[in-house]
Amino acid sequence: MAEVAWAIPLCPLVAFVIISLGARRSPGFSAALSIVAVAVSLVLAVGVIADVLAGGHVEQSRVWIPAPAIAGPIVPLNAAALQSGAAPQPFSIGFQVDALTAVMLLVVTSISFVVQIYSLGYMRGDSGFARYYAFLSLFSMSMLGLVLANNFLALFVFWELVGLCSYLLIGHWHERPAAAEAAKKAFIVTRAGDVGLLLGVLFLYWHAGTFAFGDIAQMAADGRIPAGALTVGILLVFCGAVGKSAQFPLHVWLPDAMEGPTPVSALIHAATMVAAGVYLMARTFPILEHSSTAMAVVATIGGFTAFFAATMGLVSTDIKRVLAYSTVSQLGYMMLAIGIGAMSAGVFHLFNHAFFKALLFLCAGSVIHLVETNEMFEMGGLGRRLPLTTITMTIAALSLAGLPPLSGFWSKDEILGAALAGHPILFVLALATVGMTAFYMFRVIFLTFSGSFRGTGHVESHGEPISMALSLVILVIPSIISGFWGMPFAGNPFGRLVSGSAESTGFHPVVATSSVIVALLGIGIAWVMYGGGRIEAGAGLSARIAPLHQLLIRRYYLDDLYEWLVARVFLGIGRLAATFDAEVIDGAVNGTGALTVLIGGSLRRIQTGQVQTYAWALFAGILVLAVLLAGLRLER
Amino acid sequence: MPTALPPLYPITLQHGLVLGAALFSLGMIGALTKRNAIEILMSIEVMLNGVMVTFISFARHAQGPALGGQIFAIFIMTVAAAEAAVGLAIVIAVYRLRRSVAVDTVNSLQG
Amino acid sequence: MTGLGCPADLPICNPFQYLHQLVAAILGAILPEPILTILVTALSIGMVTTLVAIIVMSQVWAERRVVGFMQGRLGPNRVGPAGLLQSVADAVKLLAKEIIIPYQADRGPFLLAPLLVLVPSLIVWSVIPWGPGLSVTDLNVGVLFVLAMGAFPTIGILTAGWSSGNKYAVLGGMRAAAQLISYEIPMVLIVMVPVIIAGSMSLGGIVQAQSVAWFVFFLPVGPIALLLFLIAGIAEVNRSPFDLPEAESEIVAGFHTEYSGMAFALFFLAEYANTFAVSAMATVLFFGGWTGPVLPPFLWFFIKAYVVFLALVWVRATLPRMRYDQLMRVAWKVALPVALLTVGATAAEVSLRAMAA
Amino acid sequence: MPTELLVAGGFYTFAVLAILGSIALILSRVIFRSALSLTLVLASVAGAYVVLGADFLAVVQILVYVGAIMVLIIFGIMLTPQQVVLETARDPGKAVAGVAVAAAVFVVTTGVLLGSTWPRSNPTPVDMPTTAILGEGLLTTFGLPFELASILLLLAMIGAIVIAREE
Repeated sequence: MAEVAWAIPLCPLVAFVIISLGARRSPGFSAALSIVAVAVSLVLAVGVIADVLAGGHVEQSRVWIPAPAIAGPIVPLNAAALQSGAAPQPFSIGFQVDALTAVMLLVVTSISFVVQIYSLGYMRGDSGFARYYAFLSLFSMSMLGLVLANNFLALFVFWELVGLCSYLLIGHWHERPAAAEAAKKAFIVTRAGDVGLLLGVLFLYWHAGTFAFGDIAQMAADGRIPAGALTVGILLVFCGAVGKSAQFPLHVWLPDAMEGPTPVSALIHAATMVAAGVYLMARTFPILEHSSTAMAVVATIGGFTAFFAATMGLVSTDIKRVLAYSTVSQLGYMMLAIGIGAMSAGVFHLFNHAFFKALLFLCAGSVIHLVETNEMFEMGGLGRRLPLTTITMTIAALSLAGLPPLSGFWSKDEILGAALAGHPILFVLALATVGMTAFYMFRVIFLTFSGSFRGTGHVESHGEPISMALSLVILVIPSIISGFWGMPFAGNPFGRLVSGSAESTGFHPVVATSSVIVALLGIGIAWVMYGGGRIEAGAGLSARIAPLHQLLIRRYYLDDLYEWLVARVFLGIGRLAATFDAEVIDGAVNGTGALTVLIGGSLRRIQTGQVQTYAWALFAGILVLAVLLAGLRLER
Repeated sequence: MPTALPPLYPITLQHGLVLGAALFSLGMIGALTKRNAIEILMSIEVMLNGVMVTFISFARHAQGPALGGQIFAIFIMTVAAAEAAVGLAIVIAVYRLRRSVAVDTVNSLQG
Repeated sequence: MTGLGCPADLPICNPFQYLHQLVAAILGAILPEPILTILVTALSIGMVTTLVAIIVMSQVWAERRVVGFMQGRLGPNRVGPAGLLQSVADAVKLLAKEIIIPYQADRGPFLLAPLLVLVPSLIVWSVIPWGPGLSVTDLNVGVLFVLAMGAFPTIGILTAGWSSGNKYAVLGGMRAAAQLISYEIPMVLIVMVPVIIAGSMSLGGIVQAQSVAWFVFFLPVGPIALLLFLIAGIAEVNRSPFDLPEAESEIVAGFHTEYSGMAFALFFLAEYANTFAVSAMATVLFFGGWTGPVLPPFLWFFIKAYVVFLALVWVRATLPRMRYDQLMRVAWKVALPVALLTVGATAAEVSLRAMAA
Repeated sequence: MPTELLVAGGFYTFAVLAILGSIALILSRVIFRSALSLTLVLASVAGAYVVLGADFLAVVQILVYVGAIMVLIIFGIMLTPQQVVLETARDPGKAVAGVAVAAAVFVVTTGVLLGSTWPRSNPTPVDMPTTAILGEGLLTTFGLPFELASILLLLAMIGAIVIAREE
């Protein structure tokens, strides 16, 4: 099955093409087509993972641009690389299937599948229904292609496609100014990171002469790439991951991306967009691990982001924003894991996180679908109206908080254990984050489901639509059990599969105990403050620490800083450039035009309008040419 | 009457080429000095005939039975016929418009 | 090679060879070789020209008599027995008359025009095979040569029309030119039918290809091709019902309005030479040329050609003159498409027969 | 020897006639006489073709040029009747310049033609029926140009009709 892995992204692509070409006239058919396509991909992905479990590994490449076309001065390898015998390889495009890819395929196809089913109910009656499904298909295709790519070049192409799709989907309700703004913000902010990625890819090619992950990793292992160059290159690549996975300081787009439809948020947060950054770092881990500096940077940024985002999650009153901060925070965890060398733990967390985060979003969507607001202070008491949502969301929140035996516990524990082994400061940060995560998640649960309804107007309880309910039920299962795949008591089969090593990390009783205690503490504080849907205690506390609260509410003023940068600095530079363009460049262009007119005006006098004069000039010209050629021949 | 050309042949390639060049140049004089558009067309026909003589001389003296030169002459003839048809149509249209076929009165495109 | 019933040693059966032998016997000793050949050729051409002149005189008489009988009158019967010498008398009269050159005329072209019309008509006769080996020369492209020679009279007629300085002459000349150009196209196409069947453009080759069956019996295209050939041929030589260039009811006498005396006689001669050339070509292309039993080949040839000529006379006596637009419509909307189809059908039939064989 | 003389005599006769005709074409001030001179040129060139072994082309030359193009040109002359006589080159400078360029072209061309060594100057006799060879060439090697030439003719025909048609 792994040999035909290339067909996995092809199915959604076909669906996208057919919908774009005309099936969009029928929304129902478009949706069915899209769901069937992703279902086929899901089946194929299951087949692939079965193959991989049996030890399969496939890598196929095909030449895209042959070497002669890119040889020579166009792609200069640096002198050192040339001396080490590296020659420019042809640009090839290909796919590979290993454990990492297989896991990602499974995650992407299953989450896409569930989200698409969920959207049947959530998006019912939307005017852009078919378009929405077309872009969902394209989104899935891009992400699947991304995880299948076996070199940086192909990866970059799909990387950009993912960015494009997220732009299109976040801005699905583009007639809303906020959605359009959010889409632009997501696109532009991630683009800032993408510049780094592109530079990093080119930089690595400059030194290694190839785009293939495996080849570069091999050269890095052999020490054929200078250590400094390796660090610079991989950190530039990490810039892309920072943008895509919303790490500090490029995290600002993700909370705003909540303007998109909630299922899209689920997809972005769980499987496609933000997972791409973590996947990229996991994929390049064999390169990364040869640079301790880069490792330290990745770990630090990851740990800091985890903590930093969690603090902002403490105070947000928008249910989806809380989830968004939690995503940023959890992604920080994953980066932290990769940065400290526990790559498989990071991927494991990504795997588990995908399911329960998707579930959380779908539950939030269910709530929002009912009350038509994101503000938690206008909810409350929804537990009786949405019993299924309440149960599933509570399970997902427990999983996220890291309580055994739910999936989140196992991966989080593995990461904490790895951090404790060598990075005590990061361990402390991570442990604090665990507590904050538990707190803000249960703040959400209490504010939403318990107590009485605080909003205005009458909310009609109609329960969850069948497709949405089905999706929740489907997702709650892996949210509970997916952690067992990486259970240390079972020898951590997941970790061994992904990292490819035989040894497994052991169980850390101390770490597990402390993290569970901290999590329970967080839940307890949440209960004390918000239990039963009360909001007064929280309000009182925030009034007492008003400056800090304000800092968190204003998201550390980072967005304001960026806005100021854009409004003042960039626009100032832009105005300068505009003036330069209008005065100097346009002046030169206009001057050229004026000069041409001037010359033409004087030259037009030789246009007598007499055909015979022209013919005469023609023959005279031929004559001169003939004489010149004859002269040349005589000279020779 | 003999129907096959004799192998001994006093007329060389250069004879035909010089005849072609002479016709071409004479036609050129006509094309450059005549005022009547129809006369210019006729002069151009003379020039084309000069070219055809050249091609046929080459065909006569070239190796092999392919006769590429004569085929080129056929194409030239085709083009000449097309040129005459379109040229005369233009001349008649211009005459209808301006009551004149003198090329030096047709100078609307003067710069 | 000789045909049936004509021994090669008889001078009348092989006149050119006989002429050559005669000249060589008399003058061979004095004259060097190229001059001898040129002389013999010139004498052959003279012979043919004389023959054509005699034929034309006979034709003029025959046409006038036949048309006369067809129209219920006598025709010329005063000069000589049954009016046989009428043509001679006409010729003498024309020779004796003054050639009037109008004041407005362009003298050189005016005098050149009749020659431009007549000479090519006579040159055509140098390739028509009277009998086996009986032509001045048998060209490989004989058929095309005949058609090409047919192009010069057009120029001659236009020259006559323009140089006369007479508006009727100009109109007649332009009519003639338009008519000739229009019918040239179906003519060239239809002549390709026998060429395709025979696989040769040499007139002798075409005749030999008909030793088994005449091409007019090459069904179904043969009769259609013959009909079209005769229509186009009549139009080419400006005979009734296609004689618009000299339509006396509209434009006096067309392009030769201003011609008199011998100059007019030359046009007259050319017209009949051309008419008989069309008959002869029809004989060569469709009626097997000189092939036939018992009689000497050249006799067969003249009999057949004369029959065709009489058919043309019949047409002239029967049909009224067409209107100009009808003439053009027939050429472009009937003759041309039918000719194209016929050529295509011929090619198809020939290749089918070749495949079947 | 005798045929040699014939061939040479034929070629020189036709060549001289063609050149004289061209000169008459240039010098004549009456356009119709120019047209007759052109007819002479075309017929003489056809004769030269016969000497040069292109019998089919000679016949086609007469058929197409004399039978069609010349008639068209004379038609054109007759349809533009107010221009029967036009002063040749009102501007003597133009005439001098034209003749000078043409003469220079002739000198240079002839110089190049005579000064070059041609790969094969020895004449090879061609079997006379060139028609078959030409036909085969036109339908095989030169098939595409042949079709293009047909399209060109068709377009020229349509174009001529459209341009000259009276509204």
